[in-house]
Amino acid sequence: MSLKSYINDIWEAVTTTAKGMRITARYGIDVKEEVTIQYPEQRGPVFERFRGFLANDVKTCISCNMCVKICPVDCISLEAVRGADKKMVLVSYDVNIGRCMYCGLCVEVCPPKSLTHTGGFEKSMVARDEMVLHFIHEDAEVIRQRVARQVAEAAAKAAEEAKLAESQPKPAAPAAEPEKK
Amino acid sequence: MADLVFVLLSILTVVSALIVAGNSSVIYSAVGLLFTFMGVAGLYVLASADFLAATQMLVYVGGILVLILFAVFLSNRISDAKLSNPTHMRVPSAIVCIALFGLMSNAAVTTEWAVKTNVEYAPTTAVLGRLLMTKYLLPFEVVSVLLLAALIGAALLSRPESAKAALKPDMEEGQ
Amino acid sequence: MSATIDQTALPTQEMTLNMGPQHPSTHGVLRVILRTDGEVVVNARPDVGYLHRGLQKIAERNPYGSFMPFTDRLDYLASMNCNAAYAWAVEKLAGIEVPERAEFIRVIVCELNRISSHLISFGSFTADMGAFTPFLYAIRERERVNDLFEEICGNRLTYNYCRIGGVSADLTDGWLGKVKEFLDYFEPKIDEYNNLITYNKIFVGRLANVAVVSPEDCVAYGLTGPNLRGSGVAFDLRKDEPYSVYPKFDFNVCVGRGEKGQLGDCFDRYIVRIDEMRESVKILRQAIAMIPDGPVIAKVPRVFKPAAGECYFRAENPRGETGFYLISDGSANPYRCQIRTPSYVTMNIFEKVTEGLMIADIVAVIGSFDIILPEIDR
Amino acid sequence: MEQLTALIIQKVPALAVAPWAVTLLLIGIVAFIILQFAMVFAGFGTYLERKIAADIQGRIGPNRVGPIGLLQFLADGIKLILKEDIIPTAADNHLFRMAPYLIFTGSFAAFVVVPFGFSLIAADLNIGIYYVMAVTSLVSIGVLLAGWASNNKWSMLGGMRAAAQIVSYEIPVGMALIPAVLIAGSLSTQDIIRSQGGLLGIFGWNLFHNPFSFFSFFLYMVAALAETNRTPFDIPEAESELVSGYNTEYSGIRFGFFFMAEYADVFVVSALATACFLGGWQIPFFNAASLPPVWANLLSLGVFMAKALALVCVIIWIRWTLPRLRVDQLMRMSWKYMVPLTFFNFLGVSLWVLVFKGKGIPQMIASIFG
Repeated sequence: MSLKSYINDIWEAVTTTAKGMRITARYGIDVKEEVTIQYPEQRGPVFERFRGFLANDVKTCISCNMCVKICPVDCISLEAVRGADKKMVLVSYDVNIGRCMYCGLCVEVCPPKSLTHTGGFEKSMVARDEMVLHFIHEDAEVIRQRVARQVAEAAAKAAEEAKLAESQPKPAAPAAEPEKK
Repeated sequence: MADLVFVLLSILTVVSALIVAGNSSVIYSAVGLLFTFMGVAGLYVLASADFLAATQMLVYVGGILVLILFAVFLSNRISDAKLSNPTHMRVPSAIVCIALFGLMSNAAVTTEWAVKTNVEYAPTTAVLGRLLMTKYLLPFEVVSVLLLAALIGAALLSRPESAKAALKPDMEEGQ
Repeated sequence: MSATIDQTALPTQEMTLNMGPQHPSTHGVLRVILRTDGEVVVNARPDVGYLHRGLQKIAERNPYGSFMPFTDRLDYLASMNCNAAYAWAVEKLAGIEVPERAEFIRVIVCELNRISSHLISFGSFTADMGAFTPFLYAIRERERVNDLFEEICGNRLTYNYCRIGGVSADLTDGWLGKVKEFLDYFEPKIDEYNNLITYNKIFVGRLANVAVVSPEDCVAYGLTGPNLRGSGVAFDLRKDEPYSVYPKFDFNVCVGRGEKGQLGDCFDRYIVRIDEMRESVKILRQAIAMIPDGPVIAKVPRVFKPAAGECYFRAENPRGETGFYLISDGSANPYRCQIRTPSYVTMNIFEKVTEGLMIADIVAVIGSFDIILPEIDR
Repeated sequence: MEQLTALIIQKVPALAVAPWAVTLLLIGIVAFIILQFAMVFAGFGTYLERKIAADIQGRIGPNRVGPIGLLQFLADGIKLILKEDIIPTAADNHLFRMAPYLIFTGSFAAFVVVPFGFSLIAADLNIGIYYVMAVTSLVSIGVLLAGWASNNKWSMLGGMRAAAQIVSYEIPVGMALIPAVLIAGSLSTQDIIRSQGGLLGIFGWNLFHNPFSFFSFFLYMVAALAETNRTPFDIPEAESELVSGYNTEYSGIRFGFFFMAEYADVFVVSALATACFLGGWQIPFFNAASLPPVWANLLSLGVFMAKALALVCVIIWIRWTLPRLRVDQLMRMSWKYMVPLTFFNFLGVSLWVLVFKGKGIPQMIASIFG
């Protein structure tokens, strides 16, 4: 090791250190460089396309099962029965947000666009079953019975109408078991 | 008060020295040695030898004890938590120890110590420095040369074999 | 200057050290079993598999489209690149024509993601070397890329933006302007990083001449990406096996130059990433200027069943060549999906290059190879 | 201390029965004050470190506990005290418990000779600087024991690295301080500061005494950084290699002791640098002795703390800029660069003092202009 390279080593170490320290000092002094967001009080922008918790507008949902089929992690479970007006009636629509990976595939395939991502991302819970979001708050059995009753009533009504029409006695629609998905 | 401190320091020194000798774990012995050194340093302070006390700490604690610990760690399995030094030849060593103890205590009791009545706590550093540079210059330099020789020897010994082999022709040429 | 100590001189007992799977600088759950002689590593054997999730099997159990979110998890620092690579692979398999705007969008997001991935690589590498501040600067810049991505796809890490036949949604209004703004802001920062840390004497001392990989070894062990280019082999799939719209852009392939030590040392691998960020900026500027209008997704049937056959597609990802080998039996799910990930291949050479280094160098080697664990274990 | 005792006994003659008790009490009080200072400084040091780190990194730093986060260190301290003190079952119980105290004692004992002000010093030892060097050697034993007693290989490596580092850097640290000792002709910190007085203002400082002492200051700062295990020489606790080094297995208040020792070290290093090179408590262009003692002490305390804290800030600033060296590079730096350079400086200063009769450049210039 020659004396020149020895001194050069020291010189390089000093200058490069000084260079770096000048940069950090500039950041240290410049208050405008602070980028931290004080989270709960200050919030960053929530973009329109932000993929937060799933939310299903159950009124427009047509229970087509597309979301359940495409979901790669099976976090959506859906139960529907055929209602009196031949449309599907949701019995339960649960999203397990503990499983959900917020990929957004279900929202994309939803035909009536009833399933959406909300901007919500804050949630804390103490038990695992709280991670399952229920979108139908009524008890499933109650809905099932109600729909069955409606279907039965509709069938009875239809049968009565048919009887009233009287021309040809048609066999009444089988109103026994509601169709299950 | 000074007597009390003296007694306390003596107890510390002796007890920790006993630990050094008696404990079967090398590490515990080393730690005992640490307290022995500290006790001795305290005794130096009581004897108004402040520079010597600091040197005791610096050289023995900071240098020699660290070296001892290093040597213990390096020469044993680090993962082995139980480092022990088994005792051999208890009877002969006991005889030697007792004889030595008798000799020393006899010497301590029979010697006529020159007692300084009025101890003045004065800094010694300047005096020491002056003496080392004037009256005791020759011994000082001789010791320095000895230490230097030891240093060079240690550096040579710790060289890897290949470097030593590469070094040899040069040395022979030099001779 | 790499620290090797003559082992013959002083026979000492070796120590087995377990580095990881919980260790701050193994970049995840990598476990390295070190046999050391004091501080000098005699042997370092990587033990992978702590993050195995069976992604290839998952691919077989899902329809082609539904596997897309899982590619996010392949290399979570470059999700866009993995998304796009998978999409290109499926499109090659099924022979789908992708609209040009979609290709441009893919290239733009891929290059943006390459920047953000290299930023993390740079940042975590400097943090491994003990300088924590550049790491936070890198994170700060990456945050802006994440904001850009969040605006177009709604997520910050696992984007799932590409679709078979295009991308999930068109760019939002003014997004390209924001990208331009970011590039103008970001380009001077690279020089700042160089001044702050790259040419710092200590940093160079830690990297130069450490873990030298010769070009021949690189090729023999199948290293790709910046790790290969760091050894001076100018091989870049974007140039040498061009896909998508890459042929339209003018950019250089950055290679290591042995600037501070031997060719192929940690410093070369590091500096290649820094240089690549500049090249990505160059590509992005051209792509923004050239992007055409039009649809962003081709018409793909909802129940997508490519004809029976097989294909292999490889793309130049930030960490190297990511390849998807797909076999279709005509059904809606792939019959087999084999993923070639660069980090996994890189780990093969790890044991060879770490011999005789010091423990601190192991950290440097892991950082300079820029491995990412979910890619190794899939 | 004896004078103070005599003074108190003079004022309150009833205490004359047991003068040693008064002395003991006084020692206790002074020790308590300095201990408190060390603890508060450790807290304040963490706050300063975090705030400066945050500023440099474009963050905000602690700002929740108390005004602008000033009470954060209290929260941290309470947390450390309340935390469970875990001792690994495989660890060596006694040594594991003892090591933090050794380290803390080593760092804390140095405060005895820190000259806080005009006459504010716990004990103006005649061997001041040498004493600091001596007591800090306890730290190396402490870290070795801490590393070994943890029965963790990573801790062990950290302890060995730390001890090797402290032992090797003790030489350049001592050698770099010698110029100040040579110029003052005394090892006592107060004497060294007094030698830098005069109405030359900041040019009375040893820093500007001659070119060799100027470089000595920087060499001292670099070597002292290494001795306190701060970045870029923090290889014993390198968090990216050894996780945390010798204190990996420690928790609770025992970890707190390591922590306090670290910041105490940083302060002692800065204080020594201030005392030896930056004029200590000397108020520029002003003679402290001409003031009433209370004011002189307060003013000089303020000046001393300002200088020392500025150095602490520089140390923190360096920490958040530089990467870390490797073990062999660290040792190479000590033996190949620091030791020769400090010896060279030592020689230069000795010659300077011999040739120019201890006069510094500013003094010579001043004498030219009358």
